[in-house]
Amino acid sequence: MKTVEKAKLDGFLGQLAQKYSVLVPVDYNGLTQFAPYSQVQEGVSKLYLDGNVTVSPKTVYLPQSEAMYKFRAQGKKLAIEEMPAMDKQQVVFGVRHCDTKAIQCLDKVFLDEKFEDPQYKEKRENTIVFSLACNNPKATCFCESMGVDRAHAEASVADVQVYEFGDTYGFVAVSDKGKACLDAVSGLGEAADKLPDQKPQEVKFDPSELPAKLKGMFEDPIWDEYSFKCLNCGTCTYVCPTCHCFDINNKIRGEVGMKMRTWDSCMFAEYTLMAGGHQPRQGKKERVRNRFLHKLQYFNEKHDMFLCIGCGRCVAKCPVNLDITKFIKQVIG
Amino acid sequence: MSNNAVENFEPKILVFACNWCTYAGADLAGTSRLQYPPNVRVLRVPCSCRVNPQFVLRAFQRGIDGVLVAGCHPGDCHYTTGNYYTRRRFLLITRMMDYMGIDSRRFHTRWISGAEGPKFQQVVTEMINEVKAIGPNDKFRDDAKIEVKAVETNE
Amino acid sequence: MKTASASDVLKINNLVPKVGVLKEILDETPDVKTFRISTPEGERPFTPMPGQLGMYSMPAIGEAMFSVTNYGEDYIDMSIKKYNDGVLTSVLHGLEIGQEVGIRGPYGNGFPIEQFKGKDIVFVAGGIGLAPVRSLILYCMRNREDFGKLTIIYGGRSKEDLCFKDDLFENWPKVPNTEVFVTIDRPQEGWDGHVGFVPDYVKEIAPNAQIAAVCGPPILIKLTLPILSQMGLPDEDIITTLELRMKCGIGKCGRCNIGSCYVCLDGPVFSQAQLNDMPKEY
Amino acid sequence: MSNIQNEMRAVAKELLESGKATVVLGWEKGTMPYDSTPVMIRSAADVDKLIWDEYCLQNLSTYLIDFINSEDKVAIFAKGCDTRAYNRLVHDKRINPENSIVIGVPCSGMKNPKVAAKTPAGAEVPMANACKECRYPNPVACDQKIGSDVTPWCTAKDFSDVEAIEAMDADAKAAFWKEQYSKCIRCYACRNICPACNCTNCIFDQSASGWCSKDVNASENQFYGVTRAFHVAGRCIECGQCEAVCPSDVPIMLMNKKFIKDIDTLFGNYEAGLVTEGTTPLNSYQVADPEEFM
Repeated sequence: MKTVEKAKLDGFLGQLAQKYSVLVPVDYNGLTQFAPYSQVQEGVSKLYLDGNVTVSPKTVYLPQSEAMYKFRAQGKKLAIEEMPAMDKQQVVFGVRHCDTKAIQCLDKVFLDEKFEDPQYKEKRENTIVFSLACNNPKATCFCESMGVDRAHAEASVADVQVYEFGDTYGFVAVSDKGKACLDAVSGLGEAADKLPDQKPQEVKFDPSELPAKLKGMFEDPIWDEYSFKCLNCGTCTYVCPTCHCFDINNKIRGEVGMKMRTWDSCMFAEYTLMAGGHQPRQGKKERVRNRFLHKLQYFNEKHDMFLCIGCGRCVAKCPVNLDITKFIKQVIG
Repeated sequence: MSNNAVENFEPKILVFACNWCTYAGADLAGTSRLQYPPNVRVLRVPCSCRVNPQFVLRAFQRGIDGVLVAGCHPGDCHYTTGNYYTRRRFLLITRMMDYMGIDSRRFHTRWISGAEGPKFQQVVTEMINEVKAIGPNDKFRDDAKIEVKAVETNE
Repeated sequence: MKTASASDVLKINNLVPKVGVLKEILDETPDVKTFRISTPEGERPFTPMPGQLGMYSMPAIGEAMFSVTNYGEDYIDMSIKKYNDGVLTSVLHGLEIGQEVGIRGPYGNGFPIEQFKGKDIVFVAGGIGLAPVRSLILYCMRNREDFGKLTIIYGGRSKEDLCFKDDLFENWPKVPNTEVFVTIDRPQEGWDGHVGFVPDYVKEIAPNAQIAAVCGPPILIKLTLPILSQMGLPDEDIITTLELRMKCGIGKCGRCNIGSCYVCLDGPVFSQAQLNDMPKEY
Repeated sequence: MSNIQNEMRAVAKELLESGKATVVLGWEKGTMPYDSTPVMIRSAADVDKLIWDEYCLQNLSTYLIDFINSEDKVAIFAKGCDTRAYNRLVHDKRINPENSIVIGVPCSGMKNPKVAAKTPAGAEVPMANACKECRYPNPVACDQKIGSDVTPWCTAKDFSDVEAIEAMDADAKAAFWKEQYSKCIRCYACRNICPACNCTNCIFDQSASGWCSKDVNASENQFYGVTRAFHVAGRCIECGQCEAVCPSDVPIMLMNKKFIKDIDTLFGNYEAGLVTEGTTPLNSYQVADPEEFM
């Protein structure tokens, strides 16, 4: 295991930043998210490693607004230009284990054999993930119940495993990309491989029966009970690391324009509203039901894994405390 | 921005003109051969009250340097009272613009009747000069620049 | 500079359309036009299976899914109904020959051809719903020996609203072992054919078929499916199509799901048996 | 506090058992100690779920919108600000006063759950921002009341935070708002919780109209923020729920309060949500309004 003293982390990240675009978790005026390390160097944001960030690292692969292609529509002519390729590999430092699992969920969708998403794939392949194990889970965390290994990050996503010990960080390369990246940094210490002490999580349950149980519950009164207080805002979906629904929009400037892929939320009326006015999911009940079932049943039927990884963001950030863990526990019984 | 760029700066001014008065006033300015700089784009609205504050914000967002909302004098509204609502609304938006850091001298509301061709000329000219002196608007802008290669058209 | 061979495996970005050119525009009815689209090089943009979809766009206006009703050596045909409050369809109807548009596809599952083979088929369609069904009818006619008797039952609001009149009255009746029944909703001067709604007409004709393909307005589908069941068709062999709001067309953007199915990816063609298993949320 | 809680349960029980109400909306304890969350009670057996503590921040009046065409008779518990919200909604004809019963609860100010989430257990948690400036802790209108009125701790509107922004120079103001609105993730929680944002069809749900872009950047976000503030100008009841639910901590009330301040200065002091009829400042006028536009 390679080591870096916490006090020298800036130097470590600085070295990486010379070769890669480095993204780190930051506190930007009270909002925690992933941002370029240059923001920290310039003092715009503060490095934030005390807990997981509010806006998950899905932004690295699926930004809230992303240009898909540009076009020029002039008279009868149409030209379409694809966006330029990434010019540099990037390093994402401090992705928590739950979020690496979330990226694995996104892979199922965007790296689907039939229709691969090249923009997503390009970012996935040119990103080196430093995944940081959590020693002190929050009261809202339930990742262990959702199948996240708290000792080892999701191997298909993480390139370097990071552990926190007292005043040092320990690094273990997991992939070749990660090893090459670590080898390029000088001044690292050496230590024997070990695991940090990790506090147990408070919320615990076994969700394995959930998909089967939920299959018969489409018309259950539980949906009225849970959905009544929902505001139909998009907070849960936007802070969720696995929610990946998007909308395709225009940005027009005269004869030229840009197609944008922007996050969308199944909580919004516009999401399913058809041009003729038909609305298949009328209100709170239908939308909450669709969201929960997508996470806990539908995705499972398609990909044999949950679309919820237990980060607890929606539990912590929901304006009305609509708690998915409470729902899960009630369904399991 | 260099001084030179500011000196050569030609502001874009958007005028929301009430159909019943200012639009006729602008027309009168034209038929009377009154000269004013070509920096204005006139958008005809049924009443100054039709101008939603969002129209103004959108204009600034998309690259306009100054906005003029012009309607009938108080008491002369074609719809009796529309311009009184306009007045309340734009007293607020002027202050909100200052609060947002956009120089409120970029935004004017004026009462210009159909007979006031010279007033239209004067207001527009003064406004262009004023905005020229302040310089281009760089606040609240959505700066997306989209560059796509030209296409050949037969038209 | 490309840093990894990321996109080399799959060079096509499925969300970025290709440029297509309108070669021909045919007026089918007062509010339906058929657009014949080629690539600027004069090639067929893609090769669809019957019932598959294409994403047709005017990039500055919008993008929507339409079924590909027919294709030829160097073109695909899409028939589109204009809706008065539909922004995109109104613009499309104003286009002229030579206009360049965006086109991507083919998407969706299409009709299960193998399942239709060797069987007597009844096709039931109303209004613009004939467009997807027509792709299947044409496929059956091109491979005539693979299929049994073809019964086509089609209805429109009036005789002007009947799509593909040449096919209905000239071409298809001449195909061996094929019957075409056409009806309009209300009596009309100059119309001596059948008058009445499609589901009733299906009941009246009671075609002897082993499999059915149904497409039309939701009310037509809703009323016709039980009639076909009563005629003894098993749920697996009653085939229909669904439609929901779509954006990406490739099962990623999320909104067109019914349970764990995405209409754009796993549909739009479903059998009655599949529909029975899905939540009623469409 | 516990007396009020007991009374709440007793009132709810009586209403449900007598059939005067079929539904009671109150608060129950949520996931964390600082979460008190809405609960819908339909059976007298469940009234013990109801709680009253220093985190019952959320306004329940807006849920009455869901019941506007319902056969249900709905009782809600309402603090001072919630009763103003109730009036606002009745004024906008978005709820049915005939099928609702408002049970007023005087409030001594709620604590700030966002601060509580970051504070170690046991430490003192400050009041929620809007509560600090509250002038109406007692219900302004209700069908019945529990507990006794408290003495308001503020008598005049406090615009010191707005004035602090006004005192900045233009560049600093623009930079401040750009910084704040670049945090917005456009989840629309502020809109959906707001009792004044009660339109059946919001312009920000119509992206095809071209009015709102789903593109998320500081400019578009601020366009959303200012537009929303304008739409609630003269109607905002200062409950501060928008700011309380914002996952990104955007100071939304600073926008709303600016309009309140200007309306007071220009058109005379106005208190939203005290009446259920008549005009609001932006749908009325005085011939003698200030004239700056000759």
